[in-house]
Amino acid sequence: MTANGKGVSLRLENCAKTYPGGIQVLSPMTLEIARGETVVLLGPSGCGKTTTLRIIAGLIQPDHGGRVLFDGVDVTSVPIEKRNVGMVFQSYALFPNMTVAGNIGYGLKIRHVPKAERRKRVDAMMQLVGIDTLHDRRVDQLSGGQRQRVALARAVACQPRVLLLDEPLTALDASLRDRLRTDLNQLFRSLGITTIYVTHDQGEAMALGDRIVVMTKGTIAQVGTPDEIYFRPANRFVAEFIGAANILEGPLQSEVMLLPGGQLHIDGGRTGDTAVAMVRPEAIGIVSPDGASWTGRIQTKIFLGDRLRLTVAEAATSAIVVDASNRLVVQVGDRVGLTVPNGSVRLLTS
Amino acid sequence: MTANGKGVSLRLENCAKTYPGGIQVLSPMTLEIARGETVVLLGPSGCGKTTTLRIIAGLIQPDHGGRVLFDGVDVTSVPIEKRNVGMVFQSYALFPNMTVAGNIGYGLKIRHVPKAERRKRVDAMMQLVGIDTLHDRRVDQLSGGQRQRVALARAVACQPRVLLLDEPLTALDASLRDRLRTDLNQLFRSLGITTIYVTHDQGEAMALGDRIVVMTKGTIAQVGTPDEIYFRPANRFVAEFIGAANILEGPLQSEVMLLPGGQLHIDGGRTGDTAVAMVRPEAIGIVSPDGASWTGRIQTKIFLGDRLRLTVAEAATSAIVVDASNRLVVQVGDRVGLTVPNGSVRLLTS
Amino acid sequence: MSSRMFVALCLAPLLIVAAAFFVLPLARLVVVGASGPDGAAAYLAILTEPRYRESLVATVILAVATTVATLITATIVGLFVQRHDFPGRSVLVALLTFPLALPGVVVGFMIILLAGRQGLIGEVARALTGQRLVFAYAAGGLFLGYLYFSIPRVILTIMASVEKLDPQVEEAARALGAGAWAVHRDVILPALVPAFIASGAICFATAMGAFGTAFTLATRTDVLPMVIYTEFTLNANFAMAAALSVGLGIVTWAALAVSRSAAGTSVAAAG
Amino acid sequence: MSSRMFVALCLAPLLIVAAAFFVLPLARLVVVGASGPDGAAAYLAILTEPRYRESLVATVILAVATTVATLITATIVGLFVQRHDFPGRSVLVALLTFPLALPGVVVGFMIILLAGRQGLIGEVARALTGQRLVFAYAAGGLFLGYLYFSIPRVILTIMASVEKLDPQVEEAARALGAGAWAVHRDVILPALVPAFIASGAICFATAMGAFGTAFTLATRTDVLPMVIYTEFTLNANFAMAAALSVGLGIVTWAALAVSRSAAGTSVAAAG
Repeated sequence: MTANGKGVSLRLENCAKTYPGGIQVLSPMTLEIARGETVVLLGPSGCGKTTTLRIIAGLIQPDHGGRVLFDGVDVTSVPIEKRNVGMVFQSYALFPNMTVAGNIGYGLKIRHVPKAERRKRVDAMMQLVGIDTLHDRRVDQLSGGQRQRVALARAVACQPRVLLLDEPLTALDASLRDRLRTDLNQLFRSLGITTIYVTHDQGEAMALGDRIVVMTKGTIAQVGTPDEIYFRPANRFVAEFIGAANILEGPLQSEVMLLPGGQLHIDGGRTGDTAVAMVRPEAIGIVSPDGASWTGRIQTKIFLGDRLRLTVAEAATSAIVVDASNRLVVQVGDRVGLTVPNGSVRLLTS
Repeated sequence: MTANGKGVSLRLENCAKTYPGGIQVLSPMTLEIARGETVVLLGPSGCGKTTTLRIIAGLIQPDHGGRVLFDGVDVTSVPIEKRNVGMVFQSYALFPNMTVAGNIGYGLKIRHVPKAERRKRVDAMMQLVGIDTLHDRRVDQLSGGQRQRVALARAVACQPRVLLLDEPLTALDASLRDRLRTDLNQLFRSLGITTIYVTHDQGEAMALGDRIVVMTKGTIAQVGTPDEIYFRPANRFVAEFIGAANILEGPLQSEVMLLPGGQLHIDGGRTGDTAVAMVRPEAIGIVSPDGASWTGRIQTKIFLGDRLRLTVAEAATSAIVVDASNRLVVQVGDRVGLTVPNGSVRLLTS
Repeated sequence: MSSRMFVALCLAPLLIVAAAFFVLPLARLVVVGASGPDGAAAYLAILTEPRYRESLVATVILAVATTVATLITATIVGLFVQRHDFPGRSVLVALLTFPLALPGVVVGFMIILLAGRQGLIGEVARALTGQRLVFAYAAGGLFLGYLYFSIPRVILTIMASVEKLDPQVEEAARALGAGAWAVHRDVILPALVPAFIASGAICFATAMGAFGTAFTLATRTDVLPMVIYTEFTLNANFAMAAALSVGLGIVTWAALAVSRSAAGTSVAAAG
Repeated sequence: MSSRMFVALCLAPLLIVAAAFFVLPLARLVVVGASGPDGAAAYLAILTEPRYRESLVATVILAVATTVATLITATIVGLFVQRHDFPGRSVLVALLTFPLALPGVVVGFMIILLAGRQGLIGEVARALTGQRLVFAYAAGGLFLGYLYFSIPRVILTIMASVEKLDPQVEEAARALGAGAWAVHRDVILPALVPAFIASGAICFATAMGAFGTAFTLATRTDVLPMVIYTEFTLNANFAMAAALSVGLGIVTWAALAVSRSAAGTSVAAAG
């Protein structure tokens, strides 16, 4: 490991971005990222996550008043070529006129690192990302997964102060994406470099991020660890964007929500008009309807291998999705009882 | 519903395909498909699934001796334009010079269906696939999901004898793919037409197929319902291709497999040299190591939202993957007990 | 940002020189066109003077005929060659595109060798009918010469377009019951329309202005470039020659502009 | 299968006719080249006879100079225009590409108006130095004329290539510490090499064979197409003219063939 525990702490201060014509793609945002931390910017397309990344990289200037600080030093007006950041793009963005080794060593060459030293570093990088046999290969002879590994090696070869990745796995097919995701996770842990990772895929965000910044419409919806975001979403947008979520609406009486199919206990609920609550599909248990306080009828049943995805009607105002054990035996049309363990229902503010 | 319970039964008899140069992409295969059934051909790329589909369509002739029968009638030498099959491609393959309605009505126009009747049928088709507002839209103004719906409507508009789909969802992004998969499922059920669906995605295969034909290297590895394929894979290839699988190897003593981390009970096991068994990640339970007959040490832990993916070392010859509840509290390095319910371990022949 | 500034500073002067190089002669041409005894009326003379008008009409007719014949031939050949694999295919493609390398005068020369006074066709015709067939020096020869010039270029464009066709679109049409004829009518030809527009316009513009071929062949027909040359070199009528040049330029430029807007900007690169 | 058969049956005769149309004149040209008093030695005369050899050398030098100057100018202008958005950009592009519509004789005419005996440049030079500057009729004028002809075409090709460049590749280079100069040297120019090869070859081939321009301008310089024309029309030396034509064709054809194999077949469509 050549770059253990490297990187800077990072602070975005009041960074907004308005394009000519007055379209504000990013509302003023402030964000603090610790040295060595891996932070994922997650959101649907157009939410401003790539704009944020490009402001950190120095490819875009924030609107007047916004500042970018690396280890407390204002770098807002430093151009990208002087910021020493590593970038990885969805399109790989390799240099087609150079070999694999030429690509990885390009940053070192620009920095006039002597040839022998350069070769050593390039070899170490290739080992690190697992492409040590591809040294003199031409870039267009590589598979998508290999290309992205080259791009990664190239980005970390100069020991950047921060590593920036913009949807690096989106162009790959599903099985390759899974494998590379695992390798990325190990790489980030072993490099220990400050990393900002942009994606629209919540699975990637969960697997890779120490913290996740959920964005929507140019603003931050929530910042938190994967399990905070999943179990305690700040609002309905986060609840529905991260994983699958059943949104329940009904009147509350002390700690009980009244639903078409019965009653549901909610910790911390207070009597009010209508409350909105969320429960995850895998948190709902299927039991016998006899004596159950909340019941419904199986509407559809799809076997997904590792689980059985059921939709249950008549339980709430709209159909509810339940992920049950793949061993469960039920038929479409069956009347079933639904149970939810304490603490698995979360009240939403909006 | 315009085409309820339509379609033919289908039989492939001894169909092989050898290309000039002697490369045999498909070994002789025989396959029977009932009227109205949805069968998924599933396998990695190059396994021969698309070749099989194209033989059924009439785009490829099987090698001498192979026959294709529709409702018992030999159609092997009938060209595709006379077979009355509906085809849907990964690339959508819409006619760019026609409107949405023009595309959907093309088959009817070729059949000289009068204009008024044609319009009625086209409208019904658009309703069916949920694009009834796009009538006069140009094809290049549509999103990927809309394009594939147009392609579907076009393929079923002429009430084909069999509907053939070649990776129809592969070009779409993940969230769209999920939504269209659900809609396809409903469409297939409501049309009731004989359907052959080619994919490399096992999730699609599980969700859509009445039966799945798993193929590899030009041969059929297994034919069965989704849950037969998942729980009782015929061999190691099927076990590892469908879902995630832990492959355990060790000596058997009557119904117990001896592993580095302890002992595992296997129904129907007999004493032998070395046996190979499979257990799914979600079938393994995490318990206290005290008194457990099989133990290991947590090596990595990734929170995936709806579950916790653990790898457990020291339990078998290689690390074991366990999908645990997302509420489980464990730390990397913890020693844990592993339990597997009866019937969840399957001995593999190879 | 800094990269852009750098480029702008380096290139601005060069850009000014380049623009002047292109604009100055053009401006001069337009001015000279109105500098003769008739002033700006020289431009009107293109249409009112029978000799000029007739040569304009003849040129346009010839250019349209060339374009249509080229498109038809090139489409048939391009489709066939791209879709069928047969022994000698690459030799045939090399032969078909060899005329690309020949300048206009060589093409004109070849047409004379073929259809001129001592030409091959004339001799064959005499042997068969007792009468020499000579058409190299009139519109027929010019037409042949232009075809010889245009067809290889257009074949290449059509072949490239055919190669880009999605075979699955044709398969989809066939699955819907369309036979070979319907597939060509409804799928293949419509998909080639942008290529037709682009290469047709270039073909037309070339035929309007082709000079080398005309010079050797146009002894019995007046096409516009020849008239310009005659006015300029033999009659020393600078103003009329300039006016005719501007007129010719506008017609061909309009053809290219229309095709470019019809087929999207990407086609411009094929010019 | 049946569709293919259908097409094959329809097209085979047409293909034969088309091939004959292309092959016959070529064959005839080659035969005539060896039909003079010297026989096949006429082909040798291209290199041994000083007049022919010199005109071949002059043509090649001129074509190379034109190609190099065109590529440099067009790259600088193309990069600038494609990368910078400024008021009047589309007007500038229209102006730069207007000469596309002008045939060779009009270009020649414009150069004479500019640098000829009564030309603008001559008058400006006389006002400044007392001496007229006239270079329209020698190699200088021909060079200018060819540039005028080639630059617009090459600018369009370069602009299309620049448009296709992936901006993220440049951003990746900048992230690695490359300044504007290094980005141009290591990323942008290498990515344009295929466009350089393709348009350079076409530029070279055009300059080798351009006739309209040469006819009006080449009164004091001998370029090969002019020599062919003279041998053919004035000296009635059919054999020598044919031999020279074949020689000229081979040189330009080779340039195109080399570029095509160097840049991949897709470039052929740009011909």
